[in-house]
Amino acid sequence: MTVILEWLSGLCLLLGGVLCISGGVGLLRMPDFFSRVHASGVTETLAAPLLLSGLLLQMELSLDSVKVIMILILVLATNPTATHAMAKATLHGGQRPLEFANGKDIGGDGSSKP
Amino acid sequence: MIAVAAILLSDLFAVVMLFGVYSLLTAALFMDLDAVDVAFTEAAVGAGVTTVLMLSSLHLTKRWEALPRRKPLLGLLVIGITGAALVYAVLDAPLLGDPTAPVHQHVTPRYLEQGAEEVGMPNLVTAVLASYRGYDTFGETVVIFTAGLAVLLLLGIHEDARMRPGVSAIGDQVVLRSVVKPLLPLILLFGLYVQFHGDFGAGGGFQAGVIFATAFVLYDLVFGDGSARAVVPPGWLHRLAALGVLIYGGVGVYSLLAGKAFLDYSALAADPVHGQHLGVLLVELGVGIAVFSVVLLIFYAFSGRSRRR
Amino acid sequence: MLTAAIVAILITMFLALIRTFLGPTEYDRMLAANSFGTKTVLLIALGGHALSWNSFLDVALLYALVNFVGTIAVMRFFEYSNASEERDDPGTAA
Amino acid sequence: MNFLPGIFNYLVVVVLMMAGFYVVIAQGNLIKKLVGLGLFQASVFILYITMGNLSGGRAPIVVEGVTAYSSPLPHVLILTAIVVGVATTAVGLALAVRIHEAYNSVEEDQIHAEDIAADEALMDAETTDREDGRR
Repeated sequence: MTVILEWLSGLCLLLGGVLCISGGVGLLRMPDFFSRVHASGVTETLAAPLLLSGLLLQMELSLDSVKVIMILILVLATNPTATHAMAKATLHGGQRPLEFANGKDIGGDGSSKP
Repeated sequence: MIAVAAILLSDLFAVVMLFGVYSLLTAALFMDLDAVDVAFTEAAVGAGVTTVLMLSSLHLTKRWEALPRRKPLLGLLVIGITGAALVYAVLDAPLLGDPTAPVHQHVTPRYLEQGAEEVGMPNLVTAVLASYRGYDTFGETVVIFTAGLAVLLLLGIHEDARMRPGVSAIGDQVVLRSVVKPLLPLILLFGLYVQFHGDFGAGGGFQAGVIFATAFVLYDLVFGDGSARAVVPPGWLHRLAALGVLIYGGVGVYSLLAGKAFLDYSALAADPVHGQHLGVLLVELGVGIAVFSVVLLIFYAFSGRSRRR
Repeated sequence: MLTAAIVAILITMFLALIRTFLGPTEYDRMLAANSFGTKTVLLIALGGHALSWNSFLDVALLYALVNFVGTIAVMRFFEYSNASEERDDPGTAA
Repeated sequence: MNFLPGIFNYLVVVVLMMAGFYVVIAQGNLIKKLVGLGLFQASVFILYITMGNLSGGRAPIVVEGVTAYSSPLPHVLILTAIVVGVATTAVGLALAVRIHEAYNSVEEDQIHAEDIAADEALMDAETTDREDGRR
């Protein structure tokens, strides 16, 4: 049982770490703000719970695990909200995604961002 | 580090944001140096409250810094000399973590050995804060109270002059609102936990007051200006701030009346340790109330001011 | 594994920091700062467990909270400033 | 439990302190000066906490079986100093806001220039008054 838990937590931590780095690289390398939001927001939202649940699996059940779960909930709730609000604020502030800025319509669901 | 970049940027907004990041880093450093309580305070105050205050005052003043007209040479010279002197002084300082350093020779051993028994709480920072150095903390609470009064005198709270509604895109963000709403009671609960768990873990009145105020600041930011004001009117806050200081002072006066020294909590109950515990609890409550109301008052004062009337 | 994850977080923090410095627009800085804050929360949670600090989870919890509030505040005041003020001299933009 | 060896922390403190000091004396913008003051403050905080640290020690929360703790005294001092610091910063910012309302600027140079201009205008008015009286 403990061995399985060890492996599970290791897997979670590793996946989370990889996602974390990919998000960071995306944040640095992507060409415009909206793709950066995408890169960092999406990966972060998955990476944070993965890392935290990996941590949760490693420690014994106590008040601390409750706190970890609280952090998990908080991060899960606030992070997507914050990125969403930021993207919306940016749009409101007059910036447009690259394709629109170039006057080129990407078609399809290009209007998903109102 | 970040500080250097903060000097170089002329966009004050970026500077403030970097300052927030910098204070997060500082707090992480405090964690590494075993100063849990300090990290706690720095995170709540430095990254949260200071950022909000600086941003709101930026909103009231100019955002872009003018091009520097003076030559920085003289400043650099002064910096160079002072820095060299300081480095020279630092070479004599005790190494990090050295047990023979003067700090660990005097007073500290007594706090460490007898603090837990005398005050009856495991968190020594709280014990020293509220009991051994109760006078200092009382003075500092009064300073905070006075600072709140000063800000009020300077800015005043304008009931009618609010930021124009509807300018912000955040004003109509449904997602944000619906996420923040269930979050608020959680924050308040966390604040209470920090307030009353301060005897055992990291936390205490200062931090809890700031967290409480943060909850209301968040409410005000997300739900439009004046919404927090409807929940906690500024008029109450004046009285609350005074009440917090009065609780602290009242405990001191009570122990004075009971025949002990000012702020000697062992007068509060028959059993000295129990009395100490009760006293610390009450005093922390006073500090928490005072800090909460002053921080919120300052926020009101800044946010209520309209730009360039 | 814990160490690997911590190193990964540190690398990401570094990358986010670079973005905060470069950030052509304010929004980029905002995003990077927010990301940095989240990474700090994770770092404290994992690092605190690895080094067995006292009550590190309280601090991590507080960070997550403060980070969110800070981001909201930045957005709020940033928009107000944009809406109510023409740039005095855009030439000094960093 | 420390990654940082020996004296490195003090050097960081010095660098930070000088950076804050430089901002305060060399920058004209009042709000930036306040940021510099914050940097300076933070460097002092780090200095205190560094002094209170004990290698192999734990945070000063009494736990069974642990004997070495960091000194709680600097922690207490800094804890209150941080909160007081933010209160004083708020006062400073409030002053800056009022100055901005009075002068429509938070740049030191412009404020000085305006002061001098106001003084000269006042003196001019006085001299013309005196001349008027003489006439």
